[in-house]
Amino acid sequence: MNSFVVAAPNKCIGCRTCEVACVVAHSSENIFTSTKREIEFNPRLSVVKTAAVSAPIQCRHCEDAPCANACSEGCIVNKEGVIYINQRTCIGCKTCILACPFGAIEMAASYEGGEKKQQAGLKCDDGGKLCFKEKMVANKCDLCLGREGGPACMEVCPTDALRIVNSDVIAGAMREKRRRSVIIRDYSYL
Amino acid sequence: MVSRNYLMNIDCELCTGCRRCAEVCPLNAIEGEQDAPQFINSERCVLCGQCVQICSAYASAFDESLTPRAIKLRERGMLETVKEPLFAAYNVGHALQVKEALASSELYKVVQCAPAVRVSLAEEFGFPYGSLTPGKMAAALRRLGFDRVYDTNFGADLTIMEEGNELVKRITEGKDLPMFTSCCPAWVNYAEQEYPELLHHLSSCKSPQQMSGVIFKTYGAKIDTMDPAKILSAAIMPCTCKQFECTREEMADSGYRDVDVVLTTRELAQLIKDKGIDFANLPDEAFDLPLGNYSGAGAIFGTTGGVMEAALRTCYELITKEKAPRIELNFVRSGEGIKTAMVRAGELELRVAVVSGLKNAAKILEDVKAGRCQYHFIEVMTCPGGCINGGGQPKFLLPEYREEAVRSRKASIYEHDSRLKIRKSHENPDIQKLYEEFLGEPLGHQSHHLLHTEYVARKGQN
Amino acid sequence: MSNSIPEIENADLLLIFGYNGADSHPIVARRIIKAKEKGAKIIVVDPRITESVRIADLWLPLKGGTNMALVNACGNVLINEALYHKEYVGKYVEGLEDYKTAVAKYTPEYAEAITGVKADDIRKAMRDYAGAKNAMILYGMGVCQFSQAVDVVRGLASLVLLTGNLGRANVGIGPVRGQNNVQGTCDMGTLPDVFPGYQAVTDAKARRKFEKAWGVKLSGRIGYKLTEIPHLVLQEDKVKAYYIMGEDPVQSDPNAGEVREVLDKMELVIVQDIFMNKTALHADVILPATSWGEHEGVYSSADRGFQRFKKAVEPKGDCKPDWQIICEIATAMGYEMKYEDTEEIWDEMRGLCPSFAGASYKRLDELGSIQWPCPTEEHTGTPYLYEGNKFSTPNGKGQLFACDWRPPLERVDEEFPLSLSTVREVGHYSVRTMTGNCRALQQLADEPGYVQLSVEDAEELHIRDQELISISSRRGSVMARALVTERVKKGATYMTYQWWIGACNELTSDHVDPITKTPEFKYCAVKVERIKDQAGAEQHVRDEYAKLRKQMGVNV
Amino acid sequence: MSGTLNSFVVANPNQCIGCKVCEIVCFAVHNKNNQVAMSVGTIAAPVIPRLYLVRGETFTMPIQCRHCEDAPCANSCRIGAIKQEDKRIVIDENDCIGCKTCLLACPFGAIDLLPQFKDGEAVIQANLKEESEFGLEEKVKTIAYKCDLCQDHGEPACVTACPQQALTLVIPAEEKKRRNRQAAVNLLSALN
Repeated sequence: MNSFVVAAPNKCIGCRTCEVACVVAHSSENIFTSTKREIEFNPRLSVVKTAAVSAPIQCRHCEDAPCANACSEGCIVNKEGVIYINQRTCIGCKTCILACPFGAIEMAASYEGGEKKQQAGLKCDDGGKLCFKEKMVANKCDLCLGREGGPACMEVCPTDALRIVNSDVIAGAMREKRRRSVIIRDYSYL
Repeated sequence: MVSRNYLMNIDCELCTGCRRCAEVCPLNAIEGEQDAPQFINSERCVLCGQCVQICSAYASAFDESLTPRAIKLRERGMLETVKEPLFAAYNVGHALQVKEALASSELYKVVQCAPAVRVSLAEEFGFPYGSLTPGKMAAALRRLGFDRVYDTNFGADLTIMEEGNELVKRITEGKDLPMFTSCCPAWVNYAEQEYPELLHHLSSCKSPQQMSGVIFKTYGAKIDTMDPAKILSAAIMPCTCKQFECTREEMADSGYRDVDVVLTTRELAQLIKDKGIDFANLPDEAFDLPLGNYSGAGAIFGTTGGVMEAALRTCYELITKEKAPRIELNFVRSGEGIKTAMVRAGELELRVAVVSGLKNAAKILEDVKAGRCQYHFIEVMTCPGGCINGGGQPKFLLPEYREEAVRSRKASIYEHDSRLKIRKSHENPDIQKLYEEFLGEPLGHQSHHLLHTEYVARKGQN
Repeated sequence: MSNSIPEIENADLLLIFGYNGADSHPIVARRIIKAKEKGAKIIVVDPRITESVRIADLWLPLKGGTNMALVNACGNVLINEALYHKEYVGKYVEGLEDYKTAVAKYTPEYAEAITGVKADDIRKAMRDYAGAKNAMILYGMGVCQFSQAVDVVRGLASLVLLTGNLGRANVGIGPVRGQNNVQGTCDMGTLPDVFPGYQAVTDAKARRKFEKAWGVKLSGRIGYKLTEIPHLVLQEDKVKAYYIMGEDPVQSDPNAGEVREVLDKMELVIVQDIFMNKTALHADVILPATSWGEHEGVYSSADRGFQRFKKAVEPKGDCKPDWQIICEIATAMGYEMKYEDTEEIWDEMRGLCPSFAGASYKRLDELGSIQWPCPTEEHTGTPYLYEGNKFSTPNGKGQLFACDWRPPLERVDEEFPLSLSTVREVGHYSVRTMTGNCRALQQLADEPGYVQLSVEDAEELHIRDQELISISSRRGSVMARALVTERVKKGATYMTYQWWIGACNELTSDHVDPITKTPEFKYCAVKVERIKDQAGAEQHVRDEYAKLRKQMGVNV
Repeated sequence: MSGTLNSFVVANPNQCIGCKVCEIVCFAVHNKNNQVAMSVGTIAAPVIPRLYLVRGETFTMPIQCRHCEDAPCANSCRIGAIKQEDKRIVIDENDCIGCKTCLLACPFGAIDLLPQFKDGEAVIQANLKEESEFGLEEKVKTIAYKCDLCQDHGEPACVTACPQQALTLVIPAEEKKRRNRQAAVNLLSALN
């Protein structure tokens, strides 16, 4: 079973540190000391605040990932238990965004070497000027695949609201819940 | 003597300690605390396999803590392609051994199928309960690679010839009565183990499987001009004890192992699926002659009372030298544990009894020990309902499915018998030919050497 | 704060009054969550749904500007249901009778009419508060930034006295101070009426001590308060010069228009700060100082904890630490002021303030943090005050206080139908010069800043979330981005004050609390209008922002 | 108690001997489309029960769905695959995307996430592949399974099959009436 990071709503205080940590973990250069006008800031989770809840929402790495099954380019694969988007082949068709019931996928400008990648052919005319359009790709949580220390958001959360749920955690929880649901009292009169 | 306990086991990893097997075990050979893994006391177990039939503690395919399925399959002698769930109580199979043998070209592969297999095999392919499919079974065996598809039913007719005469002889000499049937190997184990002093009451005849086996490697080899050493004699049985029977030392009167290996009905189905044979669409084919020809009497061996009825059809004529007025003896066809009756043959009043389920045997055995038993001939089948409910038969998911299946199989067997032209063993032409060309006469020297055996007391030996 | 921050998580009940921990102090909010996990009951008084409200067991959603009515009603319940701690009040507290008469009128039903909070909820809150073994009150700017602020603080303190929640761990009352080291500025006497260590300027004995130490004659008169300056300059023309250190009044004081007028009218404006800001645009002299990472010193945390911090990087450019600038200015003005290092200054100050005497640099390094009072170097500080229930009043007894509720000085009307209150926003801080110029934090939230609007009001005004809108009061008008949220009730709007373009202090009223002169940031009347030409508005915001950055030489 | 409450099957731990017949039967009854007939030999897919035997030191009994009136699983299902149909909480196994949320939501652990089978074969996902050292491999569809009170076979099979009659179909309204009457009768004997 794939693992995924989920937030405990009663612990989250909506401080969005997880969003910044996510960007830091995925950016090639240090966004705090960079002197570029525009930095690559594409958090792969987004904090939602409603009357009843504050919580970051990110990919659940579904076993039958609708996004992957909807991706005509086959860019989304299950890589070491992570539903992973290959941003090089993504054409920005936005179908995965429609497919994801959690809204965990966003379109983000694709960066290379700290600069926004321009598309080779497509130009856009905004206000009379014709210029190459920036490349937009699908972006979502990749569980910090390959990052030492695991998901960056979990590490920084000041209230430990974020926790990773993997098959052991689920199996353990299932066993525990089933054990607790056993009715010890005698039900012979049933 | 090969120790028996390797054949019947309980996987302690899977056993939940529900002890339902202990309830059906006729010998109370399954020991252990409730809710704790049980184990089989091999000194008492007679390998009837009823525990294998009832066990419902299966291995979940998703429980990583269990030993991997591939290892369990090998432990149980099963083919890797088997997909069905594995249960705690199991009998060690030999399908791998047969598959290898079938693949080798030097061997001359001969197979025989028990009467109960042809009314249950189809159930493993989704057919309704008790579907009678001897034709498809024979076709499947040929496609598996058997060179000769003979039949245990032929052996059953042969057993009736020998046992019928033995009964008449005992009655006329008034010695060693009552006589018990000896075709159920678990019953033989039970007698050897629990009532060794009554062993002389058992018919000295081998079981149909062993009789067929010894004939295949002698007479069969001759008519097929085949070197018996190269013959592989396999048997398909509804029973988990037959594999033990064929390994008994004395079962080699043909100069070779009379029967080399026995598979259960379930294992045959697994072999057929492993080979990818589309059983449902197989044409009906006949058994090879002469050793595949059988009468209605041979066919009804599969159900309780069948051996008795077949024997009486022949004994009546042996005693009265006249045609039996009625073929179907309904009194043996009902379902109770013990059935008794008196059959008038000429001026002889033949008192007979039929025991179905080993638990019902004890009372009669005590009567025999105490000399109070007034029966001449007693049929004993370990499995309730006879071989159609054997340990190796297709296993059912629900208790009511099983009762329904046993009823339908029984009906199909009697249906099969009523359809056959020849319905008495002694009218089987190939049996008559066998005696003329090879055996001489029943209970004769050749028959005695090949078709009869002795029993050995073995209290707590294996 | 009477008690210390770590104790928050061990209290059995937290009464959070006008304080939003999650946005102003995530580290304190963490304690609130831990307290809840450890089984504490949480009661929150706030007009908005804050993060604390979300996990609260009881939420008292009062209307803005009605704090005193609610506090009095709480006192009323404690008295009438005899929930107050009779023995504690008898021994350590005085003024019970006057208190009883003052709160008599404020039955929960009477308060419900004013505050909108259900009477039963007020009773339930007080029964829980009085019933808890260890209850702690936390309050913030939602209490202090009103024209009736001191009264409310004293009212809350009375609730604590009535229930004996003082003088031991995990109880007490805590104003969780806003910015970093606000507590430190007060400890060091940068207030008009006290020397360091809260020693009153009017106290001759204290004044002589400081005069002897500094070798100079000191005035005994209380100085002017920040919010009195506009009147003193524009009406009475009494104040001519302004020396502003680490403060940006144009951005952070109410009625920014008037503040600009004041600065232009003054003859000399000196701004000593680390970045250019709106006030510096009006300055005659700018003295660039080093930032928090470029010098060392001591901060006081909200719970009176001195902590040393060390220099991290060498200062860049032509700037000096604040204390060196002050020394040079003082010397130039004829008073020879010279110190080797900050320790010398700190030791001089310790010598003059008995309650800070024990907090030497050595001890601070050993213990990491010392919460004053810390009279001697052996003393390890005071996690909670009023041990033995002795108070800093003449007779050592706690004084109960209650008075009639006074509505905010500016009311909403047809022309300005919505109320505006300033709030904090996580991710940006103080007057934006630091966080606003950080590229990463800009991504989280950027100019022109937000106006929080209720869903109902947004629908009525046909305003969509994230649209630019114009918001104006009697004092000015600005443009900001609408943040339509379910967390805000109809009729109320909220803005954070650090944004340059959407500067809510152009709108806030300069009414003040009579005693502390703290401005009434939390209540003024505004109106919100939809902007049809969104593209034009966006362009306008970009231009304004670029203009300001150019003026301030900020190349971010 | 209104008559429209959902029924549910519950086990009596004192009767249950842990024989797993209920699990096998539950699987068999739900897999007719996987060519599962009466005999074990016809089972080609792995056994996937919808109730789970729990064995501890002092107890053993199966745990299955209680068909809660405010089913947390349904309320947590982001694509509405879990619905109430004629007094049963049912998962639409074709809609399920295996996002595991209902597993966390169910307080009884009555839902399990396991491969989907059709006609004896595991269902393969249309597009999602798994990256392995041998390149891209097909991925089996995984869906949530739970007790559906034998939606299309009338009486729950586990109740009839249990050799110990340890399982009972509780119909809340009737159950309450029965217990009330029993309590009243007991009251009678208690008083005089």
